[in-house]
Amino acid sequence: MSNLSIREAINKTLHEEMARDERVILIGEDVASEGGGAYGVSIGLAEAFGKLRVIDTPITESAIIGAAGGAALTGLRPVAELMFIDFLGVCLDQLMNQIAKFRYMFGGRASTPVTIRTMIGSGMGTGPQHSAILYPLLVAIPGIKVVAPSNAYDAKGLLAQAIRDDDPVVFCEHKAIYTEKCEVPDEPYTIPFGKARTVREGTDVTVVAFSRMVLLARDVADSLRSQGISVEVIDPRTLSPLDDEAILASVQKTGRLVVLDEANPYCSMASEVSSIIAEKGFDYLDAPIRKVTAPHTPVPASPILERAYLPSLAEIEAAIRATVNY
Amino acid sequence: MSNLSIREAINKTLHEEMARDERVILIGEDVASEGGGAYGVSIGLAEAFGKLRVIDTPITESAIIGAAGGAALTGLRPVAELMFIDFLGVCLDQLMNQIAKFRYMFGGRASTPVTIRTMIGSGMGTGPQHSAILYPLLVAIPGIKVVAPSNAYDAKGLLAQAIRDDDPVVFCEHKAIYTEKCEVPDEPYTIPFGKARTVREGTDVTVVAFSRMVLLARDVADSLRSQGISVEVIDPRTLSPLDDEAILASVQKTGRLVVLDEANPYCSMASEVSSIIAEKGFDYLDAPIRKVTAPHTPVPASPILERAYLPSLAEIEAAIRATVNY
Amino acid sequence: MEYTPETLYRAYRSMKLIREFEERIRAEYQQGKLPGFIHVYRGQEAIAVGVCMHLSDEDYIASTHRGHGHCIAKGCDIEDMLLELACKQDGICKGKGGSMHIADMKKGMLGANAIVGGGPPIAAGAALTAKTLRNGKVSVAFIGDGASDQGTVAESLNLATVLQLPMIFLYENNHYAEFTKSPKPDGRIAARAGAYGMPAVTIDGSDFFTVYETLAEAVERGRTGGGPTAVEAIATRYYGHFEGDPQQYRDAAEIAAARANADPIEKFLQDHRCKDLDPAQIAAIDAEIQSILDAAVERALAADDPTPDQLYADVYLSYRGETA
Amino acid sequence: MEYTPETLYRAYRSMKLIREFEERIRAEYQQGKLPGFIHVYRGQEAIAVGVCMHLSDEDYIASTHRGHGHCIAKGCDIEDMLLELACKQDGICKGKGGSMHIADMKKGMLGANAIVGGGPPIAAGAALTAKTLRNGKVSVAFIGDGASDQGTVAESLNLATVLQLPMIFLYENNHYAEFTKSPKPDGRIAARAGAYGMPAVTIDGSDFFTVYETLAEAVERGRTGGGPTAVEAIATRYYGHFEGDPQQYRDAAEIAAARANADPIEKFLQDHRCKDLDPAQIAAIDAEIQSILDAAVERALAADDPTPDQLYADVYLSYRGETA
Ligand SMILES: Cc1ncc(C[n+]2csc(CCOP(=O)(O)OP(=O)(O)O)c2C)c(N)n1
Ligand SMILES: Cc1ncc(C[n+]2csc(CCOP(=O)(O)OP(=O)(O)O)c2C)c(N)n1
Ligand SMILES: [Mg+2]
Ligand SMILES: [Mg+2]
Repeated sequence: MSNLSIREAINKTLHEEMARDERVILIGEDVASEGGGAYGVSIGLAEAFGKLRVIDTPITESAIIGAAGGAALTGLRPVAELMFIDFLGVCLDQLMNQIAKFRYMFGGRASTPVTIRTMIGSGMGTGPQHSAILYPLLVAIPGIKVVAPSNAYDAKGLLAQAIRDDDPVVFCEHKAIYTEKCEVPDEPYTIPFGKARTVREGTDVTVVAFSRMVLLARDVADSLRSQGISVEVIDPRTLSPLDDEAILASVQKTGRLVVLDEANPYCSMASEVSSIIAEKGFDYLDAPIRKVTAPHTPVPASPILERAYLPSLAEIEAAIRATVNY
Repeated sequence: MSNLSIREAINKTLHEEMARDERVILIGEDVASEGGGAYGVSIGLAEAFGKLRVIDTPITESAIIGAAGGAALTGLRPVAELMFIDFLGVCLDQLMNQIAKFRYMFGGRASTPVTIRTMIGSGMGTGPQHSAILYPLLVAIPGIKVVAPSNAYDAKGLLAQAIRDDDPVVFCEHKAIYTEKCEVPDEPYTIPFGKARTVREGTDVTVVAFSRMVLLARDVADSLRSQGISVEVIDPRTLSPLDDEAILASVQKTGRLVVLDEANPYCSMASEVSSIIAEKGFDYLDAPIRKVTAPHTPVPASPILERAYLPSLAEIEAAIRATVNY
Repeated sequence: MEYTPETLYRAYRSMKLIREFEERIRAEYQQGKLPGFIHVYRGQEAIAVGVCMHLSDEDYIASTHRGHGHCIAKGCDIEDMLLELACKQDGICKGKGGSMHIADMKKGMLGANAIVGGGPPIAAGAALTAKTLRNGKVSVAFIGDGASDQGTVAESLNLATVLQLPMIFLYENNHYAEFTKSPKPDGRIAARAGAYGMPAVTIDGSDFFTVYETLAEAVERGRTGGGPTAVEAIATRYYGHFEGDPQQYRDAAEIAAARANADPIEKFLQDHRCKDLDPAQIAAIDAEIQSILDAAVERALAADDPTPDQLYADVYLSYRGETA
Repeated sequence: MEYTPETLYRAYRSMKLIREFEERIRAEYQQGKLPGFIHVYRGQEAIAVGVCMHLSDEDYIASTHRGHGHCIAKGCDIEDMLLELACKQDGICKGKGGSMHIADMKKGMLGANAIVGGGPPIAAGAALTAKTLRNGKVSVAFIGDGASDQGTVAESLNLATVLQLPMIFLYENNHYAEFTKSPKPDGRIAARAGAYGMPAVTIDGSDFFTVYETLAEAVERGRTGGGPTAVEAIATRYYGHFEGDPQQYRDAAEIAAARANADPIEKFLQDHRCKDLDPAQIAAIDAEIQSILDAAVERALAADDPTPDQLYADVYLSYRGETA
């Protein structure tokens, strides 16, 4: 066991998986730079595996993502870095219409084992074009899987699974929690997709949270516990596939649900989870399902406005209390 | 009044709005061609308004959409054609990070009166890369409005509103219903955004449907009526803004809700509407909220599979019956 | 360059097979027996064949919406293709892809593509595999003149140059994108590619020999680590954009002239290098092609449609941990 | 070309204002007084100024993440810019845009842009407005050497050529994209643009006079219906990619050499055309700049932050029919 940050866990996993399988390559902008990319995640990889396997590219996201897909189709297992998920806009076609659909369009006769690592989220002052969440858009696309770890242990196991998985996976790293640490086994391991983690057990209300929101949910749960409210916090870890059953089982127990999502509200994961329970868990519900999300606005540059943008502990607590007291 | 198809109504509105305001231009691939673009929607416009205002472009969707946005920012009121919404993948950035955010990022000191017309939907044998719905992705983006008419009357009024609106609007035309006809006033008119239309009044269950699904909902409602089930069908017409209040008022009356959406299921408009009612209309509900959507698969080429892909009258009827009999 | 009779017969057979395949599907389509949309390659056969005769099943191509010629030249099975055009269960894509998505991994055919400009990044990826594994394979992206304008193509040119990928950008300039005549003078497309720093030439794409010889060099360059090449092959789109396009936008005279002068098969047969080909053997090839097509069409039209449950198959290899 | 003293003083003032503005914000940033990310333009001042001196408030520019120089040269108010860098309520974007989104419609400044390659399509749109309204305006897109690779830029080159837009593609080639040295030889970027069929030149971007004279011609071409022009201006990125970048990837010697030889203001002052400029007047300009900056920085740092409710304002002019 080592105490690792999410950033370190991801870096370590990349080292392990590249050592384990020489078909694994890393491709993206500045990934082979000495600093290890924009946020230092790929540090040391070019030195360890050479520039034939750790490949710096021009600023051409469609070509990067598409080439990673084409390489996956023909025998490699590429990990492509899309520096910020906000850049999906310049390369979505290669992901949505090509990579995601190869297998289906080609009658099941192709597989595309590509992993796309990307940074999501606000909270770091990166402004309107570098702070989006956007994973709902990916969850909507048949043919890809979407993962968003909230701690270093999960990051390591889920990234290893993503790289070894034979389907395309988008791996979403929240930039504001790269430094979060926890104990992580030294040896490689994988965590299966579609299995939620129960972060806190509780009986009064279920809180489903994604990515960074898991940390806020945990903190609120801990503080409410001392006030006699027992909150169950569930981190689905993978957004597609989603562990409906775990959520349903929890709501069956608690009868109440709050969903936290840093995404913009409409057609978000908060909406998705809520709608699943409104259909399959209706009889369990004793209160309306509340969603706590970012507002329907871009992410502002001002730190004060950015703080107002992000769901706060106070808002989360208020939603939980309102649900419990309903 | 004239009996017009949706295609004709759109064409007529383009004629009227271009005649009314010379800042309105039309830009896109093949829009000035004699056939009037891929599906004949822009027929006669180049002849009427000249090729300085009806502009054929190379196959460069990022440049088309971005240029339409830049032109809107500087004094024109462009209508850009994105031939199929599936091509969003090659131009999303200009819509999502540029056009949608100009006003916000620039502190409210800019407006971008651009309309993007695009074709959506399956049912015409256009296969996996030309049949998507994708509007949920647009609804999730703050700064743009999203419209999807289901009849010629609405198409005319909503398109006129879109062109005159000072915010960016995406206008989604379902290719399988272009030939649907109804009576349309000869003079220009606008329909405000965010106001749903009640297609059928009913008391047993509310069905919210979008775009082509409205026609299926109406047919099922009519057939169930003769069997003693009274279905209220609501067509929100605009997806962003969404008329929550009309839906809520209807559910308050009926106590039951089914949402129909041709989109893939996850993070769809079906999810969104369901989650709104699960939060704000919980006390009105007597039954689970059911969603009827396309499956989490691409659109297959085979006509038989494509038929299986599209929510059918039978599936819709079954969902309504299950909800009513709950 | 010297041509063995075997090479010449092979070239002829491949071009003729494309031609007859498409004439047959046009006829079936016009009778309503094939669903979807069909984009006919006629007039451009010398390109697909002149390129693919240099490639083995281990090499890669990424195709376009007008992909039948590429598929056939790369060796896809005719019957499986026809089954796919008819969207049948045993089609090469199990009926899910249709005309615009025919793909065959066993043949290095990475898919026709209904997104204009969608193929080149994928072909670059295949070339990256070849470079990484140092296995001497090459990858060809077919690109229309209209497609050449897409940003994805520019990005792929750049990536291929920077990474020195074993890749060929094969532009098929038929002067039309849908219903709009290209404003680009011949040679401009190659010039754009050349400006990235790769060898780039403009050639007559209706002449098999020119294409074949140009590609010999380009493929060799790719196989030996010399990086990418761009080839702009000028050709004629014989029919409309898709089957059923009435071509209002094109004068009758232009169409007649194109059809009269731009037939790659006629040109091939009249070339001096073909003067010793045996008419009997040509006739035998023609007959063989007809019998292949007769059998394949018959089987395809009679074959089983997919069953509705197949809608859900093959989205993922495994979504919720189930084994496929 | 003849230069009046007035032109020379104006050029000097504009370059110096950019320089001092940025040195000041670097200092404030290093002290933690400014939020977000800041990309410093130093070393490239002659480009922004040599271009924008040909433009009026009625002409358009679209900028990049490294946009301060463009904003100042185009006439954006210094105090409003500083308020924005400090993300204050009265900032030029009300604190919502920050350094990477400064825009000013009154000045024809269509925005800095945090998406590499985001600006050219927008600039093409402004040029389309000018062409449609036949008003003789021109539009300039600033583009980094890294950005020149983006598909959006290629598409804009093409659209501008086909529609003959009054537009200038102003490439600033500082040989770096973030932490990666460009593999492109000088001149390649211009060659790529030229291959679309527009005039394209490569020039010394550290020399004001060269930039100014090149642009005189390009702007004139645009205003008179001659279509687009591309200019690749070679320059040096004096500091790191963003403020705080330790530049591990660049040798100390390279940086020292760049700083020693590539100062556009030094070069300007030493040019023979400036030999008659009055040192006292230069000093007066310098002093004026300092006092503008002192006042602006003081006001910006003391100004009010936005209030949290402003988060919700200005997403739409009107979303649910409310009037703004
Ligand atoms: C991204 C995208 N934009 C537009 C289209 C619509 N479209 C299909 S084919 C075509 C013309 C392509 O022209 P070209 O590349 O010259 O190929 P050709 O049809 O001549 O073989 C267009 C515009 C598309 N399929 N994809
Ligand atoms: C689409 C996109 N890809 C990547 C980035 C990350 N990024 C920001 S600046 C930059 C380098 C830009 O280099 P260049 O265009 O030469 O401009 P310079 O920084 O040298 O002024 C990169 C890769 C981005 N902002 N947008
Ligand atoms: Mg063509
Ligand atoms: Mg640079």
